[in-house]
Amino acid sequence: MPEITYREALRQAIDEEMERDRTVFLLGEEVGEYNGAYKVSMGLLDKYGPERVLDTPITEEGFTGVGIGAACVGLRPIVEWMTFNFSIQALDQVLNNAAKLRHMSGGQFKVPIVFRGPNGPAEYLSSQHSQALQSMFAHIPGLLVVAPATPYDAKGLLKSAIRNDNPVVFLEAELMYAWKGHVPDEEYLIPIGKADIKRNGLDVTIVTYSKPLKIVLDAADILAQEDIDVEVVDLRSLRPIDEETIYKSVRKTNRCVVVDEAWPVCSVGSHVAWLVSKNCFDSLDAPVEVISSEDVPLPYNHRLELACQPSVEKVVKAVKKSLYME
Amino acid sequence: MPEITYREALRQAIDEEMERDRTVFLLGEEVGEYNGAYKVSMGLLDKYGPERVLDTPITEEGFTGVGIGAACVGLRPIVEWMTFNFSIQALDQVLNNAAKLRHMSGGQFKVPIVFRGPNGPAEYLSSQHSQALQSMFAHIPGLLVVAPATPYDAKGLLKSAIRNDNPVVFLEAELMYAWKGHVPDEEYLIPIGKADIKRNGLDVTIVTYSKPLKIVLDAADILAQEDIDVEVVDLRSLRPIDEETIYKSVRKTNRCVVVDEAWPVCSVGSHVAWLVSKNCFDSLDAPVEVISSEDVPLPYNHRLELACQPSVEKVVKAVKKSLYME
Amino acid sequence: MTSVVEVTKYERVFLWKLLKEMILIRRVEEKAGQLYGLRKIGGFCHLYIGQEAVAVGSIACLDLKKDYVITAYRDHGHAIACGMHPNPMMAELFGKITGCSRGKGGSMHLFDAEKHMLGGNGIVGAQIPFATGVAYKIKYNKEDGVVLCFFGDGAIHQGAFHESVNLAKIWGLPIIYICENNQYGMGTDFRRVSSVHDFSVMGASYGIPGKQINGMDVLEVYEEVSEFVKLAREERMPSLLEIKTYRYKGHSMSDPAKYRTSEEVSEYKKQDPILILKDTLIEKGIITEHDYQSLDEECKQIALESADFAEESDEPPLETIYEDVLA
Amino acid sequence: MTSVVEVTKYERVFLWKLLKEMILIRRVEEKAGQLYGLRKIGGFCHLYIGQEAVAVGSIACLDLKKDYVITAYRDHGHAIACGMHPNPMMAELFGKITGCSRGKGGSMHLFDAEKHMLGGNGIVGAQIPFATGVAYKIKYNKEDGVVLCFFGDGAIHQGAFHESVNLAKIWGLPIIYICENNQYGMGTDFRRVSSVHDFSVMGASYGIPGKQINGMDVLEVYEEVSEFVKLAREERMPSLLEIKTYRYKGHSMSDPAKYRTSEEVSEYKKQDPILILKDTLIEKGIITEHDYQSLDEECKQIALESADFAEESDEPPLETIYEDVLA
Ligand SMILES: Cc1ncc(C[n+]2csc(CCOP(=O)(O)OP(=O)(O)O)c2C)c(N)n1
Ligand SMILES: Cc1ncc(C[n+]2csc(CCOP(=O)(O)OP(=O)(O)O)c2C)c(N)n1
Ligand SMILES: [Mg+2]
Ligand SMILES: [Mg+2]
Repeated sequence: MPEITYREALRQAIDEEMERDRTVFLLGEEVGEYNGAYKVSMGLLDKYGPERVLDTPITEEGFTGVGIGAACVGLRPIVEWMTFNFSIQALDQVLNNAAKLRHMSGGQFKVPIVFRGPNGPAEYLSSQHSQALQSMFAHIPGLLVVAPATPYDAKGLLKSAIRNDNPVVFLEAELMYAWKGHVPDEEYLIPIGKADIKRNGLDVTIVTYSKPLKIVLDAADILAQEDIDVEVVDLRSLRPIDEETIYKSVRKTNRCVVVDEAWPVCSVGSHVAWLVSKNCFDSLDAPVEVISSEDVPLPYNHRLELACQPSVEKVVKAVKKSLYME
Repeated sequence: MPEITYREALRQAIDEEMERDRTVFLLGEEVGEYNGAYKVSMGLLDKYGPERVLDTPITEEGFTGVGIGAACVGLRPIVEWMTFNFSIQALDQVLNNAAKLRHMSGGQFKVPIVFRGPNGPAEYLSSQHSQALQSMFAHIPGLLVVAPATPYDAKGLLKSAIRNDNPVVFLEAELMYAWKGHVPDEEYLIPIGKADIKRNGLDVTIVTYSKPLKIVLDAADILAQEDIDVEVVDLRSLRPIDEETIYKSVRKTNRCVVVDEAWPVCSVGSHVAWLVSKNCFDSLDAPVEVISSEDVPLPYNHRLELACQPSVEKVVKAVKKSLYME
Repeated sequence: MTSVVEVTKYERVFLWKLLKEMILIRRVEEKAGQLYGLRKIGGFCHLYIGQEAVAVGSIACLDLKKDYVITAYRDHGHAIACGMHPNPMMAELFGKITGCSRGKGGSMHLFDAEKHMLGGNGIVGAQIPFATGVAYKIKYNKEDGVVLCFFGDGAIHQGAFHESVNLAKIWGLPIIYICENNQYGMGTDFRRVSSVHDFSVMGASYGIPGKQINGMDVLEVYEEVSEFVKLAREERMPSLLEIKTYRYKGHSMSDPAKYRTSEEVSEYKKQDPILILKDTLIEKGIITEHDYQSLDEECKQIALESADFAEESDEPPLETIYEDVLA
Repeated sequence: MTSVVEVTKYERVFLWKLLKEMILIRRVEEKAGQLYGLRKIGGFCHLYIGQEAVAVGSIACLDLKKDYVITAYRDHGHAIACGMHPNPMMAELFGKITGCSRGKGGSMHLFDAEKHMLGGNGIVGAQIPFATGVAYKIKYNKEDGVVLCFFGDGAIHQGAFHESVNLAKIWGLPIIYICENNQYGMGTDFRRVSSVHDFSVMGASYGIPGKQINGMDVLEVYEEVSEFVKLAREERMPSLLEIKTYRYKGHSMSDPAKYRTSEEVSEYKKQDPILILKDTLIEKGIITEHDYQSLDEECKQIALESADFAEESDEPPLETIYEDVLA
């Protein structure tokens, strides 16, 4: 299996789906002539032309709404938000149109649209540009929300998202674009709504998704040296959440740590932690721990911004706490 | 103590603070000549004139940003959103300006502004107009968020919000405006961040806030007839959450039900349920139950919209479940 | 008052259709208003009475096999002008399962995807980017259609409008933005919140044509809008029309409308769009007073039947709560 | 090339100030660019080189005791033109505790509340309603000030801009909206995404004056903007200015700027704002080449010192994470 980057996996998914289905098109700032602010759409304008790879002005609300309108009459737009920090300008369109048009028309519309782009902190960008905003989207019924952490998952899930007849919010991360992983040459799809066990273990379940997966796996390696056997559940989908896979794991390990890079309050992290607390009540030998970002806007200074985010050390510590080891 | 409506309590709070401090002003759609879409600002234009009671065009992003700018240079705006359903058009200004200007300037600004209006479903309004969006705001560091459920709390908290030097999101509800309660003639303030025990009990703690308080108290009455003694904690503030008051109650009752009218995923409700699950782990005799709205957009049909929301029956059932009574 | 347009150039059947649609809208809405009073209908119910010529005259320019209509929450008139039957419309207002939106949407959310009536949107201005996207689909598929996007004088200040018009221009989309200026956004006289009082000048910011049109004369609306439909269809040139009109009723059923005088309302009622067309047609001998009366009777009957249909229809079953959320 | 403005009418000290500020901006930014290469500075760093005449010429019209400046993330030039010292600015770029924003904001978030430089905003267009609110405060308090609100050619399509201008007009706010058209929004030539190519026409949508101004000649900027500052100050009439300029560097440090030709860049460098003023002043005998050289040396020295200051400053302590979140 060839090893490719997360960025290339996304590009392949878009390319293959655009080739397969001429109703699929891409729009957003700098997606065309510039080949994408983060180069995800490299080469697509050349291949598909300016009507299928559409450079927009900086008007998130406007072009997101355009995508939604086009989706309701039979096209399959992929809206790229340069980053999710800017998606909030388009949130009204997502919340009140994309997530509701099917409902408030009594099922007259399908809304097959993907909203994608990098989410979460990169480096040295300060608070306006360093936000992990998935919890706001995961809150909204009428949407699907996915957040793959490997090139393999990214490609398979993006292809599923593009083929799905519902609005799908697809969360990437700038710092993941260069990550590498094996991706088969043959076509494959990954179903939305299925978590994946990224590491098997018996002692503690760590539930995570997206970029923090890497530090979680690193922490698991360190813990393994101390004979602590961690199981890692990668959610991949945040709406719907694959509850069964989580519970099966926790009912085996009896302990759970959730690692999420969003702010803590009303987050995917605390929600999953409650689900586990409630549904594995009789199996849990310790409270469910949540490692999230600190509950502050992210500072520019690098040492501070790292200190605000989940880290290997914080994960190791939380796992030990759930084992009453300190 | 005179008995007044929730609406009148808000009006008094605004009036008293505008009278006390000339930097306080009110802006929003229909707040002036129309006396407010829900008549909260009745009479204020006449009393304070058009510069302090400012009718705006329908441009939520624009006038919310205007309020934030004015706040940073010394005024104390109260921004009325006709309903929170429309606040999402202004969310970028709240998230990226109001909640961050102090932070990203290293503390150079205070941002004393209140964002207020009715939140949550009223009746027969369908999905775009029936949203309880507090969880999105409670997620955001840099904001304060309050949601009083009685005229007394509304007045005391709104006065505190107006005097606070931070952005405060203040959640009301259309169906609460006509609710009545005793409010003293003398001036008083209620601190932001303090929950309130609305009923003392020994068997089960119900944590709730805003409009659902009424059904929770009704459910408590019904349960009392079956000798189930419910304690009701009214959060009042959603950011910060008064964790100590909740834990003290749950450590006494050993059982907890959270009642919240928002959608369930990544909500205030599930967040509080996790906080209790974790911090009262050793005291809990049953899993924490959450009664929320169904995880769907709210339909127009009245029977359906009621069925989607928390109800007395659902609360009674959840309390019994937490007592393993069914 | 009669129309300034030379009516004799039109076929009788066309004129009859315009008249019938306007009367039907009015009678169905009057019925809805009455049923609202009886609490058969709840929530926000925004009547279109007084504005009928705008929807009827402009939608008459379309071929709804290929063209589309999108509007805001004051949508009864547009729905009927698109050919939606009053039965599923009234049933929707009642929240019944036979409603066009299965009782999920109510008055503000009328849709008929087959008839190309795409809403019915409750967020002021939110339909404008959406409509622009529908126009993008037409271009993308190299179709021949156009989109009429309706919105109020209150909506024109929304950023969503401005972002959309720029997109339509740079991409060459076949869309006509129609600002129905009924003078008020809720209780706000548009002059109090608008920098300019002739909105059609705003087209210049986007290099597109703009025009102010009298919206009380359905034939004038038809003639003027036709020009811009042609421009959109043939040259992919978007345009901005301000159609001046007036709503006789309050903003919604609960609005006492104290922000205007009863003289102002009576003044406008003198230029009633139905009366203007009726008088014109009678004057020119195209119809008789008797024709008019029996058409009116027919429309009243249809309105009555729609109320019966709605009344007799079933409530949606509880489990439909979970339907129509995802495809 | 020399200025079209008759310079002899100005005092030498004023001309010297304009020249010095432009040179200082350039030298400090060149230093910042160099330090970015050495990884002393990270993230997005948007240089203003080439555009100096816009900030310097327009802010020179202000009295910053009562007037205010608000801009976007390309803010180094405005900060210096407002009189911010390069030391706290450079320290902010280094993320040090001595930075103007205590290391929390970085390059995009320069603020000096005392000097009335209110940012530094990273969300395209988000500063425009904010600036409009600052102008509302001036009116509310019956003060005498004005606000200069800067934004890019990329920002002018944002709904936030359009909503703001309408508010400024209906409320009569003393604000000048300045679109710094440097021809590109990131990699996008403004002509590709703009319906009109002379943005000043957009004022007409709001009944306010608009004007296109050459932004490479600092004196022209000064003279033109002065007129509109006067209009805002004396008549509470907002205005929209498009100041045509050019950025020599990429959008940010990481942009190779392949979307334009090197010929285009050299063409603009011939009308360099510093050179134009320098040549004018030498030609008119107001300064000598030697004066210029020693001023340049002085500015280089200040830039160097700011780098030393930043380098030697402390990192913010970890516990400052929880500071500056709430008052
Ligand atoms: C974004 C948003 N803000 C506010 C409202 C509340 N609201 C509903 S209708 C309306 C007035 C709209 O006036 P106009 O656009 O002139 O349309 P008309 O009602 O006259 O047809 C307002 C303020 C809303 N629905 N959406
Ligand atoms: C709302 C929003 N969308 C997208 C971006 C990403 N972005 C940052 S700068 C920029 C280009 C802005 O161009 P312009 O307004 O011309 O300013 P210039 O950089 O030329 O000074 C873009 C798209 C952003 N910061 N905010
Ligand atoms: Mg109107
Ligand atoms: Mg630019």
